[in-house]
Amino acid sequence: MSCAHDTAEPRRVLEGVSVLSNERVTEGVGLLVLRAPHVASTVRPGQFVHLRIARGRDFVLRRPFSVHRVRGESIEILYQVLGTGTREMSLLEPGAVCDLVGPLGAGWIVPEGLAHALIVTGGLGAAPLGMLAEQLAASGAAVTVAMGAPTAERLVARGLYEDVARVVDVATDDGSAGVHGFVTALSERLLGEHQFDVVYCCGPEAMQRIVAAQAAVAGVACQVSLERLMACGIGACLSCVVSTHSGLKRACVDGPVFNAEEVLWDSSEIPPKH
Amino acid sequence: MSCAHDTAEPRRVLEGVSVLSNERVTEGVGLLVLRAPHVASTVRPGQFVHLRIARGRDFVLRRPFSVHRVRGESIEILYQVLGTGTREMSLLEPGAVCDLVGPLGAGWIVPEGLAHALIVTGGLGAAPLGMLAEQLAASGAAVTVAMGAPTAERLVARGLYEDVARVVDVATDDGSAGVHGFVTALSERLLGEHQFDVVYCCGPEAMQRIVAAQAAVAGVACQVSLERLMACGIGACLSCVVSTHSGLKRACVDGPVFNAEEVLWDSSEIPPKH
Amino acid sequence: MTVDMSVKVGNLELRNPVMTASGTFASGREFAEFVDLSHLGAIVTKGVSLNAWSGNASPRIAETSSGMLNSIGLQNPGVEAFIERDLAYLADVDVPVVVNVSGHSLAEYVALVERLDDHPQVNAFEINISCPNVDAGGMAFGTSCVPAAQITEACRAATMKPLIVKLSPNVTDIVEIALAVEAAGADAVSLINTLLGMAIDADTFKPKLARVVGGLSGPAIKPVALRMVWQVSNAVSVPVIGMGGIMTAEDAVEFMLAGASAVSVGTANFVDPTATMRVADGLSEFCRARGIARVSELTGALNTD
Amino acid sequence: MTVDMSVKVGNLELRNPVMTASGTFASGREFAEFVDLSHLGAIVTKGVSLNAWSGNASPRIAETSSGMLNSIGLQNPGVEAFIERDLAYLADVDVPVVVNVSGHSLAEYVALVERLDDHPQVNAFEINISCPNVDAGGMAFGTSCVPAAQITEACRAATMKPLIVKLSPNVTDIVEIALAVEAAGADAVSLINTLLGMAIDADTFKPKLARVVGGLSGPAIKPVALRMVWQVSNAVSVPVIGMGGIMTAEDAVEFMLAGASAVSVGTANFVDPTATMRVADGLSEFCRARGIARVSELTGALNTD
Ligand SMILES: Cc1cc2nc3c(=O)[nH]c(=O)nc-3n(C[C@H](O)[C@H](O)[C@H](O)COP(=O)(O)OP(=O)(O)OC[C@H]3O[C@@H](n4cnc5c(N)ncnc54)[C@H](O)[C@@H]3O)c2cc1C
Ligand SMILES: Cc1cc2nc3c(=O)[nH]c(=O)nc-3n(C[C@H](O)[C@H](O)[C@H](O)COP(=O)(O)OP(=O)(O)OC[C@H]3O[C@@H](n4cnc5c(N)ncnc54)[C@H](O)[C@@H]3O)c2cc1C
Ligand SMILES: Cc1cc2nc3c(=O)[nH]c(=O)nc-3n(C[C@H](O)[C@H](O)[C@H](O)COP(=O)(O)O)c2cc1C
Ligand SMILES: Cc1cc2nc3c(=O)[nH]c(=O)nc-3n(C[C@H](O)[C@H](O)[C@H](O)COP(=O)(O)O)c2cc1C
Ligand code: FES
Ligand code: FES
Repeated sequence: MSCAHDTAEPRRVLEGVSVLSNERVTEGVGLLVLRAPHVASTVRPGQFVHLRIARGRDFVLRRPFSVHRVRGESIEILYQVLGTGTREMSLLEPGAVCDLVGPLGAGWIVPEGLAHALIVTGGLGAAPLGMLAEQLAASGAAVTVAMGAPTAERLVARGLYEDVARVVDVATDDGSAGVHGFVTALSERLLGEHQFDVVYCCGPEAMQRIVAAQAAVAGVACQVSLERLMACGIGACLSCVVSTHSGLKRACVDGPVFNAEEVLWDSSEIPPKH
Repeated sequence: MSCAHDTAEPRRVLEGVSVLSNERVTEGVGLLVLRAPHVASTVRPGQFVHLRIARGRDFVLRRPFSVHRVRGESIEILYQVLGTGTREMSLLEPGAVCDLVGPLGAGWIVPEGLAHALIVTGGLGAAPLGMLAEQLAASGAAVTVAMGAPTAERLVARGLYEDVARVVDVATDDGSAGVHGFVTALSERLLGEHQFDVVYCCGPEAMQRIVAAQAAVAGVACQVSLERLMACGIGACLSCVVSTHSGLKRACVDGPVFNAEEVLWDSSEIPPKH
Repeated sequence: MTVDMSVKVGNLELRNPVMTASGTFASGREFAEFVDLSHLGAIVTKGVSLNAWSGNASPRIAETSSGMLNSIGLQNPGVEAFIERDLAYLADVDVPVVVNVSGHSLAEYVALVERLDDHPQVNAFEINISCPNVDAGGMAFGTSCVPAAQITEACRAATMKPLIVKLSPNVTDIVEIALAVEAAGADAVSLINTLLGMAIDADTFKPKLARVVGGLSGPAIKPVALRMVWQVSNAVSVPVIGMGGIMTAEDAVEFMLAGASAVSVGTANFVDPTATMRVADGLSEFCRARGIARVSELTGALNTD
Repeated sequence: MTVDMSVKVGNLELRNPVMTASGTFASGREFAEFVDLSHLGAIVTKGVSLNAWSGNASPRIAETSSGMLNSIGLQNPGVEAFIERDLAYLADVDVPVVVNVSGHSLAEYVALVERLDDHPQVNAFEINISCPNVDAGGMAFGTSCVPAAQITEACRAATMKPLIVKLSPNVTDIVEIALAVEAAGADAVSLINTLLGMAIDADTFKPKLARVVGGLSGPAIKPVALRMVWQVSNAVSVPVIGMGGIMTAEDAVEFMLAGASAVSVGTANFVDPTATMRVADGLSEFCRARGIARVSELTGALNTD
């Protein structure tokens, strides 16, 4: 797998956007649809936008969100309500205007001739992989998905994956859907059963680390998407560093997608809330 | 005229309110109607509410506004867009919820047996006198009004006064309605022509000062309503002091209405914007 | 589960850790319609001086981003009027009273403490050596160790009641000052007073405050206040009363984790006259929800590894 | 009416007064898609040191009310990489370049200035003696007069280029430090660097920054910054570069009225990558609307009576 990003990065802009819809998906999760023509037409799977949720000086920082799907001139953000910003986000009404900087970051890399990909998601980790799954399927590649979440309802975007993937295996912490337990049990089994060209993984960092190790054992290339606190989102502030074998990298421009074997898993991950 | 406030002050509360309507009245002026049952049922003319315009920590201070009129469970605020808070206020939509502290302050005093009152307003000074004019008229007293504003359109609440007053004389800076010039020319003439029991005055402090002097010359008691920057609105912080013959008084509890002869006109007024 | 909300600040026993910040709550009367004063940890009165002070010219406040500036300048009618009006009122309220005292000179501080010392309504003193809004004395006493220690020592000699010294954040090293007043006999330190700031009206080219500069308070200063509470509480052994931008129970928790034994709610009283109760109730609920039996367990419980 | 937007900061001639605050704009390249770099007053680069520094552990930032904390800790690849990558990039950009330099010791500062001095892309130096995020050196140099003056003097001897000294707000008396560095040969002072602060997560009982403390920036600190710019500009005769929470053109006007000859936009770049241009354009519009022919007329024009 090549590590360089094959095409030139799309131009990053400050884009004024408007809210087309903002619906509750499940407890604490919403789907925000924004009219954002520039990002919609240029974004690549795994890239993100840096969203300014509210005017005023209360929120000094933007909030980074992956683009989940693109439809025409609109982009979809699947988000979890965690803190002040996402709570405010859940109150955005259709017609509201805000702005974002995007598209940002280095997305998933699709190696030449990919035939079969394994996608492993944990919780909201399903968000940044939606667009990738769609594009892989459209290109004729086989896609197998392993999804994990605390409960059946929280298997967000399951519909999207079932539409495009050959197989969607699920695991829930409470057993309310699929296997009772962690998604890492599924990925371990799937890696043993099939021959994949690449594993794409997103979810809590601890889970990504395990999947990365499983892929390494299986000898399959693995890409992960890492979350870091981000001030600028464009590579200037160094708030989002990730330790790698080639030194400190910025998650906002060198990532968020990293080649798993490059990552020095460390303690700079964002601790999960609750 | 007695200086003490005749009845016990109504209980001050922190009241959750909702926006019933918020309409533009003229360029830069709006009328906000709030559902506020407690204040509506207890407020007296000349009192004010301390409004929290937006949640979040952006606005650390509330904003004081006179109650212009009361209708059932709702109160009306006539406001001018001046700065950040009132700009935000002009964006409030019906259904929005906020909160206020009120009713606050000492209102207009109606002396026993009042027969004929002169009300003098300058610009938004028409706001805190609306409820008073209505109540005086309802009690059978004669009300004469002198209103001033930059232009005809900015003679806000003119309709209210015309409904309840015997005479409404107007002056505009540009001559677009009534006399070309300042309202103080009207008040001077009216004080010469009629015998008033009291003058009620609100407007820019420079104008109130002139009217107070005119009333003193005419030997008529005069009450003015003074604006000061207010943090607490309930007498605790001492940010709103007014110099009087009996020392520093707090505009939020000892005022905003003062007996004009008590006031030591000084430089602590809020300078008019632009 | 009921949470033990009581805390001790030296010899001062408080029902709960939530006090009022001096100058933002008068002597309580103005807030009696909004909160039950007897449910407060303590009332810290507005600053009082020996003689009447008229304060600074107006305008005296300005709003800033997440904060406000004030240059009230300790306007107060002097100690005799304070005794007659404020302490008399507080005699009927079942709440510990901390009197915040200020002076233009060491002698004034001492005379004031002596005058108030045997008054039964006074449960403790808070010595304000950190007011940025008076010309003589005020912050000047609180920004270097020697005068800070001298005032503390002199007040200490004048009273057996708990002595809290209120520190200024406008210093290079607040720990040094805290250690100096501790050595001089302070039973507790309270921090922070306001940060010296300024606001300008770009339209009129004028300062927003008549005095030009004033004290910054509110959520804007919370990070500085937390840092100082943490530094000081790691250095002194007397209790620390933390304040600066506390608006919610979580804010209060943060100050306690940083090392505060009690907290004061200041500017928040202006936004929400029920703020003290909201914070106290929220603090108790915070502990209950987490199975914390005594609120005092929060003090210094910051996990830094 | 066209407004003359040019200003002089010592020998440095700027197209307009809007500079970038060190550490918030990298060396400009990251912002080139958003603003025309050649329209800036100057680019002040991120802090550079003699050898590579890896900075502090993550998390390195935390949002606060109207502000943010950072504890980046001057992560940078060292001066050689800086010359190769950043200065080489800037060679093609028509904009004055101010290099922000840091060291763990006086010798490091001097070696750094010497290394960069004859580089044609370097138009001036900004000596950072005020970084609160490094253990050795950093702010320690900037919080007392003697080391501040020593570093200034030593750097002065190492270069003829304009020397700006960046001051720390975490001091009792910033005027004293400003006067000391002026006397030691600084051509200008810039202020303020960040206020030392801290944030705590009440949920986890942990500090929000791995380093526990960090530097507070953004609108929250503007009142403190304005006050210091006003105090310093009234005391020194060298030009003052003002910064701290500038988000809009009005904010920039306020700093100039307080005495700044030029301003720097920092945290605002994170919220709005076009902030520098927005401020510069707004400043020109502000002057035009008021018939002010030269933006430099704003400097010190505060009306305090
Ligand atoms: C590249 C990238 C893509 C992301 N995509 C998604 C997505 O598609 N859906 C989704 O729900 N979440 C996503 N996140 C996480 C999302 O950014 C945070 O949940 C969000 O910023 C929390 O904001 P808050 O104001 O509610 O939380 P608060 O805790 O109040 O925020 C305080 C600060 O911490 C930051 N922060 C808090 N949690 C996180 C986190 N997990 N990651 C990054 N910053 C954080 C905030 O941005 C803010 O600066 C992504 C993060 C990154 C870095
Ligand atoms: C008792 C009283 C009654 C009032 N009644 C009315 C009314 O009925 N209609 C109306 O339009 N206005 C009224 N005002 C003035 C109104 O409070 C201000 O116009 C408003 O606070 C401006 O807020 P802002 O955020 O738009 O201005 P900004 O300038 O952004 O506000 C900054 C700060 O200054 C204060 N402030 C600014 N101007 C004034 C002012 N003129 N008076 C008091 N505080 C001010 C604000 O409250 C805030 O604390 C009254 C003022 C007082 C004291
Ligand atoms: C209007 C006002 C008046 C104050 N007066 C005093 C005072 O008299 N004595 C004193 O020690 N502190 C005084 N302070 C400082 C506060 O007690 C407190 O230390 C500071 O405001 C920080 O807390 P906060 O951010 O919660 O307001 C005053 C603060 C304000 C805002
Ligand atoms: C992320 C970040 C990094 C910074 N790095 C530096 C630096 O390397 N050198 C320096 O002198 N100041 C540094 N600063 C301070 C800024 O240059 C500026 O002085 C401060 O942030 C105040 O301005 P602001 O409020 O506009 O951000 C940094 C600030 C931030 C927020
Ligand atoms: S968020 Fe600023 S460098 Fe990545
Ligand atoms: S506004 Fe606080 S005393 Fe009047």
